[in-house]
Amino acid sequence: GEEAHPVVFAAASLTNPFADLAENAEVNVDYSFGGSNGLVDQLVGGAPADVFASANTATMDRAVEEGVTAGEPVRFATNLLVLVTPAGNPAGITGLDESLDGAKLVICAPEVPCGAATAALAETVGITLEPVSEESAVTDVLGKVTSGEADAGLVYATDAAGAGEDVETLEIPESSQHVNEYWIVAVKGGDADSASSFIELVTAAAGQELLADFGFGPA
Amino acid sequence: MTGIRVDAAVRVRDVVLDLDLPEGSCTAAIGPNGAGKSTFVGLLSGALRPDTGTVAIHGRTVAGPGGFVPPHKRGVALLEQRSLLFPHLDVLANAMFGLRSRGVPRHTARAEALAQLERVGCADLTHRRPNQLSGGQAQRVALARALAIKPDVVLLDEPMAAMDVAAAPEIRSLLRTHLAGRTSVLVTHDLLDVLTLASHVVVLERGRVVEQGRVADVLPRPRSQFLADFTGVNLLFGDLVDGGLRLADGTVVAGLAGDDATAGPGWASIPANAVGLHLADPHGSPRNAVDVVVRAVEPRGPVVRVVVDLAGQALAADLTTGAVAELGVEPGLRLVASIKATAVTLY
Amino acid sequence: MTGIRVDAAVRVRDVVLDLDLPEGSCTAAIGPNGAGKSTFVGLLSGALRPDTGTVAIHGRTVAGPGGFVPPHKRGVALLEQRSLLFPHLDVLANAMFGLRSRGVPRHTARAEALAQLERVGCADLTHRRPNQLSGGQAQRVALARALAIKPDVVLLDEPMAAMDVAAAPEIRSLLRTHLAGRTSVLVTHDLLDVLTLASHVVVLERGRVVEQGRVADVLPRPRSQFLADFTGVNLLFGDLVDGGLRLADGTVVAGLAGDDATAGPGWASIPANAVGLHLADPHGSPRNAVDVVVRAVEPRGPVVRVVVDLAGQALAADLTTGAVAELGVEPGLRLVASIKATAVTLY
Amino acid sequence: MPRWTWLPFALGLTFLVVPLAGMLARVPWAELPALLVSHEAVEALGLSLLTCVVATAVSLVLGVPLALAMSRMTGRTAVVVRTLVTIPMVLPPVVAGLALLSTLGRRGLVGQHLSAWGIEIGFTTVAVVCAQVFVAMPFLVIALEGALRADSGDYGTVAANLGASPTRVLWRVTLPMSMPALVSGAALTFARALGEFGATLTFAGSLAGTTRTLPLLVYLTREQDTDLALALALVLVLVALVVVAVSARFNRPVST
Amino acid sequence: MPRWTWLPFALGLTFLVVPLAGMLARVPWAELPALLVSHEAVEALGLSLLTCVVATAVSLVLGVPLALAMSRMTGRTAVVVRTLVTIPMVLPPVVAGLALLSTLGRRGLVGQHLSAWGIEIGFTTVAVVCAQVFVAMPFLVIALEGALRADSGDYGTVAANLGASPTRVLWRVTLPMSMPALVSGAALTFARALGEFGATLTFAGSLAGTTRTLPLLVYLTREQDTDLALALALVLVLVALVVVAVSARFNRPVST
Ligand SMILES: Nc1ncnc2c1ncn2[C@@H]1O[C@H](COP(=O)(O)OP(=O)(O)OP(=O)(O)O)[C@@H](O)[C@H]1O
Ligand SMILES: Nc1ncnc2c1ncn2[C@@H]1O[C@H](COP(=O)(O)OP(=O)(O)OP(=O)(O)O)[C@@H](O)[C@H]1O
Ligand code: MOO
Ligand SMILES: [Mg+2]
Ligand SMILES: [Mg+2]
Repeated sequence: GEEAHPVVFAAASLTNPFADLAENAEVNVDYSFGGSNGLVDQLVGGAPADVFASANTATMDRAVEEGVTAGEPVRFATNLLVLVTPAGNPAGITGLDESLDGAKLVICAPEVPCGAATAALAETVGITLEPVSEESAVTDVLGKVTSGEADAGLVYATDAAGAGEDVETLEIPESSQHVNEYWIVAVKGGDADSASSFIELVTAAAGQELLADFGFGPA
Repeated sequence: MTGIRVDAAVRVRDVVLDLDLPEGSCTAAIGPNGAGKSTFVGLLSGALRPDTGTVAIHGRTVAGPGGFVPPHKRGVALLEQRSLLFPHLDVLANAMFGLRSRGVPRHTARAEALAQLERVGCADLTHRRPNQLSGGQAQRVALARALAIKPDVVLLDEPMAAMDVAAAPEIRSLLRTHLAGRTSVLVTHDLLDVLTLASHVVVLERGRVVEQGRVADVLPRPRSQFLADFTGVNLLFGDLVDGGLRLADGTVVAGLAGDDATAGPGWASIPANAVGLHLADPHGSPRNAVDVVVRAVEPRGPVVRVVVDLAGQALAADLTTGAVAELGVEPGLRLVASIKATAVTLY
Repeated sequence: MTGIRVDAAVRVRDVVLDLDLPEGSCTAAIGPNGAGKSTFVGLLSGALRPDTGTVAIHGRTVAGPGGFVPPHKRGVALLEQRSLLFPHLDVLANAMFGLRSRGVPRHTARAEALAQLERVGCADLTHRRPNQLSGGQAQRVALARALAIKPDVVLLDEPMAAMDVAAAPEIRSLLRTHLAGRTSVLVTHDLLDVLTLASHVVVLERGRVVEQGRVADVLPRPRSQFLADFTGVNLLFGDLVDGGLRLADGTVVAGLAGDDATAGPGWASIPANAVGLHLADPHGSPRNAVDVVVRAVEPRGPVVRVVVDLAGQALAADLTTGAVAELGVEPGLRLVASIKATAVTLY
Repeated sequence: MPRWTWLPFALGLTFLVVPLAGMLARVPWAELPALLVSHEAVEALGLSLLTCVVATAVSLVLGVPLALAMSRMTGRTAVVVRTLVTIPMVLPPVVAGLALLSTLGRRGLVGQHLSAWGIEIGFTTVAVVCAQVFVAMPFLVIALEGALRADSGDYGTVAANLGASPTRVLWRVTLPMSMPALVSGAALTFARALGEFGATLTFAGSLAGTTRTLPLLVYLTREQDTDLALALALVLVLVALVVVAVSARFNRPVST
Repeated sequence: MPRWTWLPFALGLTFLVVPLAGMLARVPWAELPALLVSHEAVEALGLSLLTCVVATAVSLVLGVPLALAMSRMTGRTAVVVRTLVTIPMVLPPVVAGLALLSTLGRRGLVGQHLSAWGIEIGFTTVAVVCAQVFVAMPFLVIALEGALRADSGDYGTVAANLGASPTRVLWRVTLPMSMPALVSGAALTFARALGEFGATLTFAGSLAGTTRTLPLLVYLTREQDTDLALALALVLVLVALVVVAVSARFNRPVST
């Protein structure tokens, strides 16, 4: 029959690595990227997907609960929080410390995965963050920093890597205690063969290497 | 009677009409501003629904308890005070509108519309937009548009109000041709229109019909002040006695009684130019000589109209400027009015 | 002269005017539809800017190369064919609008507006909205609104076109009071308006001034077909010869020459009721007897108007119905017209 | 127009226009040509144009009668209907998308019945059009209704008296006379549909070639490169410029 | 109105209304009361109302003169200005936010100068109002301009002849006569500002009490619980209902 042609619903933060993945493997993949929870809504609404890749554990749990998955979810990558400043670090930020006093800090809202991680990290470090904005997506945090509107922001390492020279990255040692986990699963009612071949692609060595290139941590 | 029958009320305007117009007649509807003339026309055209009662045209009930025939199915053409030419169409397209609406092919409609425009003297304006026309031009085009559809019934609500004197006779004779034998209603404030175009007349006042009938019967014997003013005669109200009308103060004005004059409340009509004014009783032969007081003086071109008070009623006399000066007429002056008895009609 | 001076052109309408109106006079502007009367009014009110030339009011140039005075600074009141009452204001607020705009305190403005409404007979309509008025009522309110501001110059563009006969004399006398001594321009199609209200007259045709002057000078001696129709007289054009006017075919119509009649091209004016029609020359005394051919017959209320052809020009005669029947008048019939020489004015 | 109004006029216009300048200043002009001919961009633009044209057409077919009926309504009915029609304009687009999903989605109020017949709208190009119509049609309806109400109906009466059936009155008088409002309403609808993003993403998803319209591509691109996203947005602005400019040319008022 | 138009009318209305029903069907009614009195919801609603009222007021002050001036323009100028004014309506809101950021942001075209004077708009409530005005004011301008153009100006001429200065004509004639369009334009503006989300998020950020308006709260809530988000969105719908219903009551046309 026909060549496998998986339809993949994936968290927005996976946009770049997944695009390259399909290109390198020379397979045809249709991607639909978006916020993880929104993707679950769509799956529940009957979206014709074969694979679902989530950017956090809670969302994957919800997908399983809603009964839109087929088989066990697999963890395939992790991500760490880092501190970014605009290029040149105009506010002279040195880390999660007093240098943030009076600076415009932007973080994720505690309601979203990256915000939950941020809150936990702050507690571990023992600092009270006073952000000027609590965004609902990492992209928005990054946007505020790259545009220079904010002096600093807490984003995932992958986002910092993607922003290239627009930002300066400050690693935070304690963040390894609060890794963010990425999960992938086949979707119920989708094409099982296409799904398993794509999940294979992601979890195989080449896929893992590529994810690492984009700043993701190992599963 | 199979012409127009209206027995209907429009409550919010306090208009209650009861009317019969014969088929094929042209009826003039006259009356003061706000009398309900446009309301009457609206009931016939279908623009207004009566609250109660019925409206029938040529034997067909077009509004009433049994239902309502919408305007476009009434075969009625309407020309109003405002020309209401379609602003997005040029003059020719406006004139063609009704014909095209009735399914006349474009080519024929165009020819007929052009002919109609020609007849109202607007053939050279075919490609103008309505906003490029003067008021009178617009009204003529609207007339052409209304007449082009050759309707069963034609309603004209003061169609000539904005036309110039040179144009009015032409339009009037055009209307006469088109209205001949066709049931039509003409709202007008102009006596000439009534005399030249209408065979019947309806007088409205404050939302009610006060007089109706053939022009020849109604106009010479006004029974309302409005109609008397309209025809330019004096109207006196009193009691008919042998050969005269007795007014409130007992004065009797002698005159000629018609066949239908019976004793009791009645009227006398007197043309303004049959009234003479004098400082003292002139003692001439067949005339009335009554005491009057000047109320108002109004120049009217070649003559001066002097309005006097006769036993509480107004009486107008047209005098020459010389006579007015000679008498020294001014409000409040007491005079004697002489009225030829042969010019006084009693009814 | 410090009244109104217009020497200006509006190119797109092909209107070129050259006019002088004395201060304090009421000037009637008459002419066929599309002649430029409203354009003239627009130049005075400030609604239109002339393309070239100047407009001056009471010595002040309000439009011209030196600048343009906007309408609200001209002290000019305008009443148009359409009443244009503000739809969002009631009748009283409409009447108060001009006063309030000039800073008159609310209380005073209210009183004056009420008085003005009273004078046009609309005191009982104060709280109606314009869409609840009949056409004539709306126009009266608009008149009250325009007059309430006691303007320097009053412009009236066919203000009485939609008024009923009973109302028109009242409004006319109201206007006479208000226009007395005030520079004003009245566009009208009604001879009575000219005679009762105006001291001067301007005749426009096809965008040009064809006659202007005092009513008493211009009206009796029409030099345009329009003005002759307007005043209801016949106008003949020809060569003035001793005691008469020689027409194209050599016929001489005898008449009375005015002081200013000089040999050469000239006119004769003849009232329609001074023309008799006969099957053969009646050989009466001081009359003209000329051969004519019937062109058209038009009933006009009590009389019938017969239009005949005299040496290529139209001549109207008013006959009784009886006379018309007796003569068997119909288009094409050859008749002899007799004209009293004393009724013929030569100039 | 009083002279002092020119000050707020200038301020208002500046406030609306300068951000566009700001945007232009950030666009990476060098990369623009390559970006514009990229397969993804061309595909997304094509899809956007197609869906917007269809959505505008559907909005006209459904919205004109809606506006007509509303313009004839009075009292309570008018208020209720007008209010209902306006709601999609005020919903945040994402909420609008959720509302569509819970109605036309596989498990939605209506969708479950359609689904039983084998019709599934979600995540197809049809869903994109649905989302666009839902958020954009009210613009047409509101713009047109105002114009229809302002026309007092006198001309319709005249036309009826000349023998025109209601259908003819509609086509030859009512609609031509409100042409300016119709054209500007349609242009607004098209433009709103063109910029539609939240409802589409939520209800139709973001699949290249099927549901990924230009705004969705802009959003996705922004995940990687904001300046590139602005460059793509510029394409949207250009298309809108053309549509609005063309509509404005038709929008000469018919004076009465 | 021809009878057949009732079919598309019914279809159109259904299409706009049923999704709201679908939304209502999903709202967790049991949790609603507690949600609505939650501190977060009350705070967001208050902020939304405050910013929308201010944004509508600013839009009126700047937008009315804009509409007036536009309604007097003809030819090319009219087309250009109309087009420019319409653009913020067609921009996807996120792009609008980016445009604002690149203009009024700390490093933006204008913002860098403001910043030098110590004025920073970003992350403040002022930024929310800016975003709302930017996306919503065009609704007022377009709605009003149409109405002003349709009025042939005859009444203005009459008023001027009665001695009214241009300013008085504006306040006493032009604006009152276009009151229906003004009210419905203002209601649209308010409603659009109320639903504004993308531009606010991008330009102003999202901090409870300062910049997190109700739509932003809805969006955030949706990351955890879609049904709860719908419940919050219901509040938006209710507020919009009230505004539009009230405006519709004022919106009786002035017949001439
Ligand atoms: N739309 C309306 N709503 C309420 N009342 C109205 C309306 N139009 C007219 N009227 C009132 O109805 C009555 C009859 O008005 P109508 O227009 O029929 O008078 P008319 O005889 O045509 O007067 P005119 O000679 O001034 O045109 C008047 O009292 C008028 O004020
Ligand atoms: N807005 C316009 N644009 C172009 N031409 C116009 C416009 N209004 C009037 N005209 C033309 O200008 C000429 C003069 O028109 P005007 O309105 O001054 O005539 P009028 O004497 O007032 O006529 P009426 O007695 O019919 O009111 C006419 O030929 C008319 O067609
Ligand atoms: O679903 Mo995300 O990648 O945490 O925005
Ligand atoms: Mg009337
Ligand atoms: Mg005129």
